[in-house]
Amino acid sequence: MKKGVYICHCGSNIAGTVDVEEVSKWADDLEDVAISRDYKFMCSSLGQELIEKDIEEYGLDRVVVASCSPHMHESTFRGACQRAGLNPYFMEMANIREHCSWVHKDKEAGTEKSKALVAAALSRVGHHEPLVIQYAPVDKNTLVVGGGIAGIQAALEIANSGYHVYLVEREPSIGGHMSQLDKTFPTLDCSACILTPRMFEAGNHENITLLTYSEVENVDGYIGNFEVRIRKRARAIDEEACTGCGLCEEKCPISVVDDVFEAGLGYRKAVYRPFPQAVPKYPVIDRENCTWYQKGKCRLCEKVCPTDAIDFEQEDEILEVKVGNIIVATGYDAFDARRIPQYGYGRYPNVFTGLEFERMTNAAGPTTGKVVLRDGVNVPESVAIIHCVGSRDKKYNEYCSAVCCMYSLKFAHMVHDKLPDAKVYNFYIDIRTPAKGYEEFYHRLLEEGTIFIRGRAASISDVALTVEEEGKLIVTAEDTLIGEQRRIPVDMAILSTGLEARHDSQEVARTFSISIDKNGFFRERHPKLDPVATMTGGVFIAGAAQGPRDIPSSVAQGAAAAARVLSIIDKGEVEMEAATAEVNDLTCVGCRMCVISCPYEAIDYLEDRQKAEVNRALCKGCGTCVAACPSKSITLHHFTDQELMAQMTGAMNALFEIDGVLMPA
Amino acid sequence: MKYAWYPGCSAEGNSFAYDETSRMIAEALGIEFQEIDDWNCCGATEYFSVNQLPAYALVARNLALINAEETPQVIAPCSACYINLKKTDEKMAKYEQLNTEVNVALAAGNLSYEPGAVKSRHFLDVVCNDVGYEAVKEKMTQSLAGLTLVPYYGCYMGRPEDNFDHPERPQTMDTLLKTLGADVPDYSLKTICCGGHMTQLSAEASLRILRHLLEGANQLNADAMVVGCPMCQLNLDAYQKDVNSAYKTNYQIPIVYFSQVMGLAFGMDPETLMFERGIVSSKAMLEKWLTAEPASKKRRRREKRDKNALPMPKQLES
Amino acid sequence: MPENSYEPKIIGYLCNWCSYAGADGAGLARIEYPPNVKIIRVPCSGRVSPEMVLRTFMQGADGVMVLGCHIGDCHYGNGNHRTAKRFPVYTELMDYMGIPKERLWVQWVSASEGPIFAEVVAEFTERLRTMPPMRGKLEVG
Amino acid sequence: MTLEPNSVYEKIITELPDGEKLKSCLQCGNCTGSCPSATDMDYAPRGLFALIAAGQDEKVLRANTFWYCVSCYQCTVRCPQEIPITDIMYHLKHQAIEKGLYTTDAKDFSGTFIGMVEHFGRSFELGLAAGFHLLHHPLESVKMAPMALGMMSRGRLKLLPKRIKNMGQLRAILDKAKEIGA
Repeated sequence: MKKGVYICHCGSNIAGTVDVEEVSKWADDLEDVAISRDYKFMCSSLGQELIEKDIEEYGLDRVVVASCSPHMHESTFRGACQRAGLNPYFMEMANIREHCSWVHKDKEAGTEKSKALVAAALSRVGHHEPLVIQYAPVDKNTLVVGGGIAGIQAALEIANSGYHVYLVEREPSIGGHMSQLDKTFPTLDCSACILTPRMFEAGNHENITLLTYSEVENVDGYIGNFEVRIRKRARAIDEEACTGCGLCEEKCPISVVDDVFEAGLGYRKAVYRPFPQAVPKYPVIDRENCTWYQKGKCRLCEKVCPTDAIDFEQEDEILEVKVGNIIVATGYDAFDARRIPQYGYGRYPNVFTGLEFERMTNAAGPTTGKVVLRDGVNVPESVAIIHCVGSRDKKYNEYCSAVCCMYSLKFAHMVHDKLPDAKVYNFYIDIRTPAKGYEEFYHRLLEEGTIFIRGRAASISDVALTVEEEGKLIVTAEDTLIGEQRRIPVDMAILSTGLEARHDSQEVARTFSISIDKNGFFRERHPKLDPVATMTGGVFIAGAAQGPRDIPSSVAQGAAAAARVLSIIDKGEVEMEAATAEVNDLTCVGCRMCVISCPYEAIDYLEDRQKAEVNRALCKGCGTCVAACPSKSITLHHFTDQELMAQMTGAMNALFEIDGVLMPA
Repeated sequence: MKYAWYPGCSAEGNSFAYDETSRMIAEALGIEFQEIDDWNCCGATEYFSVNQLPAYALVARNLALINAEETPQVIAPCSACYINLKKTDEKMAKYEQLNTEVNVALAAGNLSYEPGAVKSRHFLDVVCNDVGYEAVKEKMTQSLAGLTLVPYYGCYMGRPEDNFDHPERPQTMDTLLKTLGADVPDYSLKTICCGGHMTQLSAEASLRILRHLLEGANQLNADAMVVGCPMCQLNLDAYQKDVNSAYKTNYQIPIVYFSQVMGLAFGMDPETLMFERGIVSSKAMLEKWLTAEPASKKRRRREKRDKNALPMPKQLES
Repeated sequence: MPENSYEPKIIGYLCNWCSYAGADGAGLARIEYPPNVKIIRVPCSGRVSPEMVLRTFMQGADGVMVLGCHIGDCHYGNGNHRTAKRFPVYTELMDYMGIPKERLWVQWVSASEGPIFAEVVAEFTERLRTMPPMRGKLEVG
Repeated sequence: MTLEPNSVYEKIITELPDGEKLKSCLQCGNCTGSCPSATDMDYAPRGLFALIAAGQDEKVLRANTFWYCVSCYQCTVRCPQEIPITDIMYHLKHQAIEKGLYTTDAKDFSGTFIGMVEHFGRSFELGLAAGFHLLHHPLESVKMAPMALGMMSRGRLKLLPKRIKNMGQLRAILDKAKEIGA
């Protein structure tokens, strides 16, 4: 057997803490090693060519690459082997970066550990078997979950390429948070004006099946072949008959506070469309507030409907669809400002949240765009805008919510625009404007006369101590630039609430087999180089579900996720898991322990022969059956007992050798 | 229910009324007290600032004097005593070295204390959470309807951490006073500090702080401010006159202990509840209560929605 | 080797999806921990059989860690349920085999728990330091 | 970052539990904004932390900030970086006393109080007020007289403190604590 060893410097990432030349030299003397090299960047094209050339020149039949995590570059180096005609599974990686150089400061210890890891990989790779990758066809349909701007963008990109999309949205209409906004920073385009055409296009596209008021309940399968169960909640409206005339909504006697679209600042009916441009155009009946469902009375909507579209008997529908790829773009929740009692939201009428103010400035909103106090009549003469509410605070969310500075500046502009005489204060810690045109927008606000006070607002109170403060809200903060505690009386305070992961992001993550970070946002495969993929093949993420972001960035991610899906559809087939389990027919005693332990029901018990058999199309390669088998009759390819034990023994032997203690064999 | 009782130095002087009425309330509610024999001062905020180890040892002596088997919980009516007892116990449990050192010091007096043995409780916490609002309601013979009582918690009931109520938005006393039938407005300054020892150090600073608190209560038409700490009571009561002369105001807000108003609702004689110990007279409050029509449980009509007004967000459930 | 410079030798079997990614996360965040652990990647903690653990001790390991996803977060649905059921029984048997059960640690570390991974390694290494070395390979059976 | 040995900063970080959190101060001003005594301080907490980071130790220890701190923990519970600000104030008092760098008489107030506790085992308001004010502001103590009379007439001011029974035991404990704590 001829093994080649390649130790990567990764610039100074590895070489800084590991003496790579020493490791390479040491490995050269190990059994079966034909060539051992170290190189600046193994993953570079030159590094890969080096491996390819050696395979040909030295006739290598096994390769060990000691570099970063296999999660980063396993496929890179398997590719290099394959190009040189070697079975890609004859390659094994030793992770001497994430698991070694980056976490140990002592160079001697790092070098020794690297040797042990390389020895372990060398010992293991000798037992590797050539595996043949099987391919499965890719279903050309795609599921997009979430009908905000990121999901809409993704769905349109795919649909415009000629492939079918199921777009699932929980609310009665698509549009997401963007549909609630008035203007968008820094260009001040009208949000609805740029969004509505996209919504309409998505709603009427021949390649898009729009499923609103619906939720994904279960996902089975794997990349290229997912089976999805969707619950389409009953709207109590016959979509075939409904023309969207709005008469039911007009006549409905029940009016409730709209906590979703109007962010609590306005009312809606019990039968409603969230907003006039809603897509689809059909309303829904909110059963919790409808008097028919609650008390068995009314049915007024039914009486006035000109097309008999009201259907009180309608029931939830369960749809089973097959798709090849999934994009999850479920967005964010706004931070609940009531969690910070010292700001008085919910206690003082004239403290508003960011989303409330968005609705207030919107011409289609509850105040028809007038900036007024909670009484709906009086106009504020002074407004305080408080940044970082629920952000940059370890008690709530440590991270920066990324959009609040810009939308706070936008709010200041809106007040200046609508109430030129009003004083506007922005209480900030740092102003963060790192994108195209953002800093210029900040400069514009400075010129417009916004008063910027550098200091996190400490509290808002209504206890006046001077005549000027009477009847006002008093914002207390340190003006850190002059080093003084100040009390600033204002008529209105707006809390720039941060962005949080959806309250149910954990359950959603579980449904789609993706992982979440410590803040509840979906975790990307790589934070820099693979921002829209996840650890689960065929499942992609986009928009604020992945982390706080603004509209341009959400759109870019939606498009990026769509591009990834399209490349998979275009390829037409996906690699199947090659590392699956196999039963040794000769030794299997038919005890069925494996059948019980398999999470995928991938093992069948053959009654006639009293043997177990693995269905390789269903097997995901977890190996639970192997550990359960009492007669050692199941092998998990690429993770065989021999391979794992050889890896362990290789490491142990190297450690004892380094210690200088000879051990009995 | 049997607890150790740590009255604190104020009980022997300034807050005599609190101590007495607490004992009366406790008896009515079936709480049994075992006063710590020969307890000493907790050191207030002063001792810790100068010399840490003797400060902990000072407090630990009190904990060591308690028979933990018999009374594994100690009640302090004073917030400063409560926080010092709690802090000493917790820090000894958390920091091994401190625990050892304090115990070496205690050994010099033939005492020892194992952290965690005695749990420190505020009297308000015990009344509201151990006895419970339902049991309080059962003992009531008359409602406090007609009185606007402003609950004032001061700083220590919810701070610095893991105390019995929220550090910024405590609810215990609000709920208690509502249970007694009083009108309880949402007092936004209820956790703002009373200034503590500042009355001794800077009259200007302390009067400014006190004025802020009194103004807040005054704007809510308080018939009285209700407290659960002798320091809060002393500062707001004894210096109210000074605030009035410094700020040309005319506050006449009696500062009473929650135990005193509970006594009223339990039908105890106002005389025995020692309202007259307050510098600011409680007469007006008591008269208002006595003359309030029992039926005048002001039937608040549901306010009609102003057609212009925007909806208010709901308050967070506590 | 002088007694006082004893460095425990630890083999860690980490599931690919959560714990191995968590260890990668510790690296990305540059969180230092003792170099004693050598990680072997397995698809799922459910792949780790008691026999593998025993063999690892036989090869002279002072400690073995088996780390998997938190219950409910298993990439394979419930592979780690097997781990959770399998090892408590096994650890009880270890004393019988002459291996103190404190030398095996089964823990749950998610992909986002880099700092927790580092803590687990540090704590386990410290625990093993208080025990004598296994002194080489065992002869069992 | 290595800190100047024996600097105020280094002492806070090495001696105080959670003191290292001071390193993560964002200078947001939430502490000063929340402080009931901020307007009377020559450097309010945030400013003081900037001075500490800048190594201006003498200015720090001569500041009145920590003597005016009422230890209400408002800053601590609101600090977005969870810095134990109130505990830092205690620590700074200690450092100032150690270095003899204090200019206010708050220390003497504490001293009077402690003296009383060490003498009687309990505190009492009259002795405290009288002892402290007669020493430092004789004029103030005259102004205080009406208030004191009001308190006395309501039986709330004792003329003599109650001494605890086992004073010897308490002294032994405190002496031992001082001995090992020094």
